[in-house]
Amino acid sequence: MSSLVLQMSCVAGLLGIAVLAIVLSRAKTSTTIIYCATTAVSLVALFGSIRFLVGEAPNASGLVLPVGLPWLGAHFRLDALASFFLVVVNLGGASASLYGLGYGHHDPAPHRVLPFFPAFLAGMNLVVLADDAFSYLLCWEFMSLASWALVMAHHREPDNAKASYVYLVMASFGTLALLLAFGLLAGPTGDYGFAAIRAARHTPYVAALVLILMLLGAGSKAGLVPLHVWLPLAHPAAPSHVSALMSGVMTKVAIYGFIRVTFDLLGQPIWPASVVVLFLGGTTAVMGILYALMEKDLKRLLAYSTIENIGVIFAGLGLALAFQANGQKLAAALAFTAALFHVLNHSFFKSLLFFGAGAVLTATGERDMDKLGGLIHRMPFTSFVVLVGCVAISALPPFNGFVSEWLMFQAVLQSPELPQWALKIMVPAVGALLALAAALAAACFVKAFGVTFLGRPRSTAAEAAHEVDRYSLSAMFILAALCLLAGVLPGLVIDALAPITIDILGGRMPIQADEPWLSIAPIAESRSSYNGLLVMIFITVSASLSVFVIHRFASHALRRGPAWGCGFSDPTPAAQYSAESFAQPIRRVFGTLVFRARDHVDMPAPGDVRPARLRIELHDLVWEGVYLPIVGAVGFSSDRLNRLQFLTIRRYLSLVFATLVTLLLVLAIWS
Amino acid sequence: MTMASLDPVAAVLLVPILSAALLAVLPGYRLTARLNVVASMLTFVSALSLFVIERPQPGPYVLVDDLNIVFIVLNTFVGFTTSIFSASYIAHELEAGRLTPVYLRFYHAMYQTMMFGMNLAFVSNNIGLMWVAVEIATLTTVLMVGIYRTHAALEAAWKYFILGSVGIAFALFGTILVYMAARPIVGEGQDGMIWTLLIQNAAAFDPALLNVAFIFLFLGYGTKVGLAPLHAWLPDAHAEGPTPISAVLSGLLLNVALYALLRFKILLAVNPHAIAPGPLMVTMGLVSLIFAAFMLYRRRDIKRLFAYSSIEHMGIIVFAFGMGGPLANFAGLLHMVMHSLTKSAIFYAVGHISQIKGTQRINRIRGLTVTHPALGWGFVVGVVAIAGLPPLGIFMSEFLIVSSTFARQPLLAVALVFGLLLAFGALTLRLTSVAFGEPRGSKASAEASYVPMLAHLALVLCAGTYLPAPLVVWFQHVARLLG
Amino acid sequence: MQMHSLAFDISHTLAGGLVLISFMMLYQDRLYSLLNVFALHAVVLALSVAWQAYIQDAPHLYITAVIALVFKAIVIPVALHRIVKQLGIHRDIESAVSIGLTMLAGMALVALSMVLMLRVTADADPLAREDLAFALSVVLLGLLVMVTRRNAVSQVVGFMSLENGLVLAATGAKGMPLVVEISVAFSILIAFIVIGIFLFRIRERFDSVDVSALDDYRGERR
Amino acid sequence: MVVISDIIVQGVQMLLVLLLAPLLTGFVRKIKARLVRRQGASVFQPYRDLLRLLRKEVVLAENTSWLFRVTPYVTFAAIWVAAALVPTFATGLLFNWTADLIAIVALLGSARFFLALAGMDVGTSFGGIGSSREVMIAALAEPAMLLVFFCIALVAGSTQLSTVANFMASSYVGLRVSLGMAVIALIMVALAENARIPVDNPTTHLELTMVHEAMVLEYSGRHLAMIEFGAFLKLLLYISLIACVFLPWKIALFGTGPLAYAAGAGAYVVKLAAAGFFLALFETATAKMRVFRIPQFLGAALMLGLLGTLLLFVSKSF
Repeated sequence: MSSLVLQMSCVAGLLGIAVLAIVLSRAKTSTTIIYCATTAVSLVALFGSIRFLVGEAPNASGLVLPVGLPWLGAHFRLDALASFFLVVVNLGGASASLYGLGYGHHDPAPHRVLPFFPAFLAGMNLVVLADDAFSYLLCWEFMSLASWALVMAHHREPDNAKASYVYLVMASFGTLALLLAFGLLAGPTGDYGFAAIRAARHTPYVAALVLILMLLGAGSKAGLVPLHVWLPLAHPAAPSHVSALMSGVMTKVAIYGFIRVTFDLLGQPIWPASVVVLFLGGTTAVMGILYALMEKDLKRLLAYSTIENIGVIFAGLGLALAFQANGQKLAAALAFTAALFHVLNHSFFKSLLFFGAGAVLTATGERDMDKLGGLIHRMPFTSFVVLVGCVAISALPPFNGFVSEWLMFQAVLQSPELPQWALKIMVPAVGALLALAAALAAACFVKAFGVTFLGRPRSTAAEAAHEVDRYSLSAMFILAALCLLAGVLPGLVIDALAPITIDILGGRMPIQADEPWLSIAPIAESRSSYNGLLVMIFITVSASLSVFVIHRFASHALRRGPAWGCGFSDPTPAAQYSAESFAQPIRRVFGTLVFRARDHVDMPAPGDVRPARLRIELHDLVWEGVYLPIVGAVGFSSDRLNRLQFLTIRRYLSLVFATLVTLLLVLAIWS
Repeated sequence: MTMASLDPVAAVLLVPILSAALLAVLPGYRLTARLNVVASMLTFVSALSLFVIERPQPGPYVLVDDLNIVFIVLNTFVGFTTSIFSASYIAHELEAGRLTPVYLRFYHAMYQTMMFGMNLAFVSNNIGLMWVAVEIATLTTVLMVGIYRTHAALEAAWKYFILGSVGIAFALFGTILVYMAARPIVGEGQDGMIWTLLIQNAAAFDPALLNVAFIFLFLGYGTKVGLAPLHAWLPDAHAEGPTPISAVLSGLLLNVALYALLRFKILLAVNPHAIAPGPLMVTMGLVSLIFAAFMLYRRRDIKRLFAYSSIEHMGIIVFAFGMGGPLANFAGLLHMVMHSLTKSAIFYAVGHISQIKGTQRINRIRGLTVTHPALGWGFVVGVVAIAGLPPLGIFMSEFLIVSSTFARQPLLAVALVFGLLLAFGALTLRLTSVAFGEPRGSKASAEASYVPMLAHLALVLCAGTYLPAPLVVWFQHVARLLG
Repeated sequence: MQMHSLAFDISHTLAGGLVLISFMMLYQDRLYSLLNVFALHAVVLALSVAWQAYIQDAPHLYITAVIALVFKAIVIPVALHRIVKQLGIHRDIESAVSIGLTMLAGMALVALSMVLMLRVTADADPLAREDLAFALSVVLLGLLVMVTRRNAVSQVVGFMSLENGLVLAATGAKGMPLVVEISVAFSILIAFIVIGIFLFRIRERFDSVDVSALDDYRGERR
Repeated sequence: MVVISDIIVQGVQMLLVLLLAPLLTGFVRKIKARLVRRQGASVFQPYRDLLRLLRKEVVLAENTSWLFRVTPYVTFAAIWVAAALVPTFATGLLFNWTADLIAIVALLGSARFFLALAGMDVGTSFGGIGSSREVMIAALAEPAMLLVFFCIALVAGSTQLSTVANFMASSYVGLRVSLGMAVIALIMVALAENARIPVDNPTTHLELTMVHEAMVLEYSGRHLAMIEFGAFLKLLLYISLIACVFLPWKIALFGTGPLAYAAGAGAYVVKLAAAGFFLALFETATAKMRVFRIPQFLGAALMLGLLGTLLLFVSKSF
């Protein structure tokens, strides 16, 4: 009980801070005060939830407040799953607040951020804690609303207006889908409590419908293709620490909702469900990272890579569904753990990377990678931590990204045990998609880091860049350290996740603490094992060994000279590879199919002095194929109907007359 | 005023009509405006007292029951706040010279007369009297819509008048038919029109007559509710009249007509052989919702925009009542109350906005939150509320309507959700352009009290998160009453 | 409530007459003749109301009858004649739908109202039933006139005939209270409309008073 | 005591691969030279190259950062560790348990990651060309390799190389279609990953055709030495990988005394020689393909890998 009370009071504290922020919105010191307060509260909540999760046998505790639906009240509940996501939320919140302590001072309009930032945090906490449909949706929409206001913080750029609009409409779409789902679950009598829903038996028809609606609702918030369109618009538009929260944390809250309903409330899943989820997850992963590769705006690139990671997580959940549907608890636990682990990891490195992007933004005022470059010389610390983030998100050992990826593959390798043929074939194919996504992710982040931080500066702004303040740096360093920690000591995380799998799936992975040398073995060591710590030690040892040997026995003379470049000395930084040119090979390979990409080269005739031009044509097929038609249809029909605004009174009268006669006719025929 | 303490029902009726007479003769803006406020407040207080004192026995003309007391209190409350708003609004209009003192006197008198008409419609136990009262309210609003005497205003008033008259005729015919149906059972004369008697014996009425009657009543009062395709008068009347009147139209008059509809719905529901009014109401509700949602996209006049949104919400409410059942009815009632409060708050905001910016063209208004933070954010909250976002009241009712409908009639719920999403898109589109972006238009600060607007929004916000238990019990009882 | 057949026949004939005259209105294509037909309509209404007053021995109905006679059969038509002259509305009515179609529609409407009303269970007294059927058809026909005529005056006429239908129904409803008040209220309403037409110089049709005019002011143009 | 011996054996293996790697490359070069009727340099030439490079001073381009200088060591270390994970002459070595096939792919991936970054660091167009093409190739090669390993792991029921090797060595695996596909796919990937013909030409210096070379164009002195050495190791790694998985002939099981180890080592050298010979033969027999044919080449590998994995179920399902 006490943990729940603690969490709730933290939420209350956050709301109080929001009010406080409104009160002293114009005060000079408000930024410092607010962010300090949010940091403190989030830390408290974070440690509370960690204690609950890893503490002795987390047992769920409930709480009913006399608000919300009158005859129901607002139910809140804290169980293992919720506490895990609380860890994610509050860790993101704490780091973002810490970052904001520095970053917030560069904000042109702090009074448009400060009130909503704590409210946003509170909203996310509440969604995770809510235990009845009404409170859940209320908090969910409250969260969307707060984040919308944050996206609107820099409302003077016209793009942001569009971004926030698309975001709000998509969010509302998602909420309505969830609303329908809950309506279906609650039934005509309307018992909206999760406990009641959990207890009720649901027919397969209902289960399938609910799953689809959840994929629409939670998927649109999490950014499943093709519902992802708002994400790359909205996330970059917000201030960077908010972008970090939206990408790193809010999408996770959506995933929490999906898990809560499909795994917890619906009870025993049916295997066809997993096919859908697997398919969506795989495609989302690959599509998302391909979008990211085509992108040259740093923050948009990060947002797209979020879509990719969401895809990976959903693939993991799909695997878990598949195994659970066939009662293979161990494999299900493995896949589920992999998914949750990836949730945690992604919240680490995506926040880190967005912080880095924010640092670049404050240092140079640029988000366009083609105007950046060479920052590694001017922002050494930032570039170092961002490098760590890039390595981690590219799923390279010994960092955390690799571990969850690895667990995911181990789960894929359990597919032979599945009885259904569809799944037998589907799972390895999804594994291939995941592998492809991972490789492309590495390529994408080579591009991101290489173009932004390496090479020569492409603009004066990049030349004049300077290192950012220590608060931002410390936030980033903490996250980087966490990336490494989770990478080298995965066993601890896996064991911490065990209570959740026991709660939700009724099974768990073997206790990793028993494995020798801190290595992890999902099934058995003979099958597969990995030891991040040793790998890191070996790499460092062998690297330092070679360094030592060479500097001991070989020359360490060193001379700086102009770049050789096969004799082509290109004076202008413009001759470097840019973001687009770096992506060119991959655009040639994948883009022609996925984006109908075309390179239009306008080569002047010999003797013509005008420069040659290369124009790249890309089509976002999802946007053009799904959303524009909808917009067009709405516009068309409203134009048609709008004529009714301009009729004459006689025509209006005839409308009335027609209605009357029709109704009378209906009556005459009917009764 | 002594009567007010004696008999609240009488007060609810007498205070407005007497003050109307008084206001008609009294000169001077300040006095009359104040008097207007005071009178409305007295009415509100006496309406409130209906809760505490024991109710009068239903007489031949007057009836106070659970259903209409909700309406009366809401009505008098919004009437009260609107009178405060109109005081500051009208002051500005006088300065701007859009109104002359003569018309002002007329305006205040009409205002109280209208309040009288609406209250009478609520408390009347006699369907004929109710009809008369509704018509009084309508005709007074017609006159007030035309009060600016501009071409546009006259046009709007004229349209309202003609369409309204047809509605009047329909309603009357329906009423006559109900009487005809009732006569063989309850006997001739007065009794044939007394609601309480009708409802007792309705089971034995001739269903065929009741059916035709209901259709006429539905169209007649539905015209006032603003259901598409009978809505034509509504947007222009809202857009061209003085903003307080727009607020009252959306917030109250529509409710009056709705109330009449509900009465007859109950009557029909009692009779086993008559048609079920549900499908009819559901259809018209959906049509209005979706139609209005589409219309929202092409609006350029901010008041017309919200007039159409009123049509949309009336559609939702009628839909909910059409669905019936405890949940849906509860939701319908809640939605009606919330919509009245929210929409009138929005119109207060819009009134100040259009006075400051000197225009109602949406694309000439931008960046309100920058130039007028209080007004701008108030407007934002209002629109967010009307768009059905939490933690504001309309979210709760929409939640109940949609979820309860989906469990019973999935397809209907999908259509409903479609309409809601459409409307949401349109409203937020306008919201972003009006409240945010580079400021445009005059930056003059408004010398107006935001108290009414903020009060309404506070109520809506509170209702969205916490409904006091007695109110809930009340609503649930009424919901059961509505069947 | 036994009604001996003569009384029944007379009121029946009168009510039927009203419907007939409504039909006559439908095929008038001259303004003045339309007005005259309407005057006739009002006279017949007055007669039928008076008859009702007599057989129901409800003296207050005589007031209604008188109002109908004086106001509708004399004052309004005359006023409208004036307006037509003063506003120089030209004499023939342009109708939105061809006369033939209108007649057919009228037939259909009458049939519809019969179908609806003759369902009424037999124990309701036949007179009321017939009356209602006729009243309903008069109402519908009046509305039909309103929507098929492009001319303000003829639309007013349509509205008034509709309202005659109401009065017919109300008087037919035995012992119905407030009938007089209602007829008065309606007469005032109509007066308003007529005055409105006169004041706003609504010449040809309501269409000239069209909302698109509003948009010159408020920019609601497409 | 056991641990000590383990560490010793492991150390032996690490040194062995270190020693053999340049020799293998030299051998391949020699064979290639002989095949085209050239005398060719001695098989020990790579050692000499390395030593000479180590003695030379390093010339850094002005713009390069610390990343550029760290990369050679990181890549070398990563590849070396990966190589240490592959059982060469004996299975069940100490390191084998620290990581599995997937980890090996990832380690090679991180080596490539840093190399590509180093290519970008200089800020010349060549580095860019190299890196972008390298990652494009990798983006296809890695999944292909992973699929091959899926296939193997599904057969052996493990991703643990020692277990796989033991399984392949001991039990009669039988001739599996999917394993055949897997080995072909793996060879194709190996060619791509080691920048061999037909994907890339290790000896070319024609700028526009080169991929790997372009990326490391700016390196010199000891840095270049480390990178070259890394490349040698990588080649060795792949060959021994193929060897230990697909022909674990004579490979010593864990804990079978020195004699078995010696035999295993002998067998290992023989395998290397054979593989090197076939590689040389293949390279001389084929021509390098255009850069944008490579995707199709690797795509084919990917398909083979996937097909192999799917066909497994066919062969397993009865």
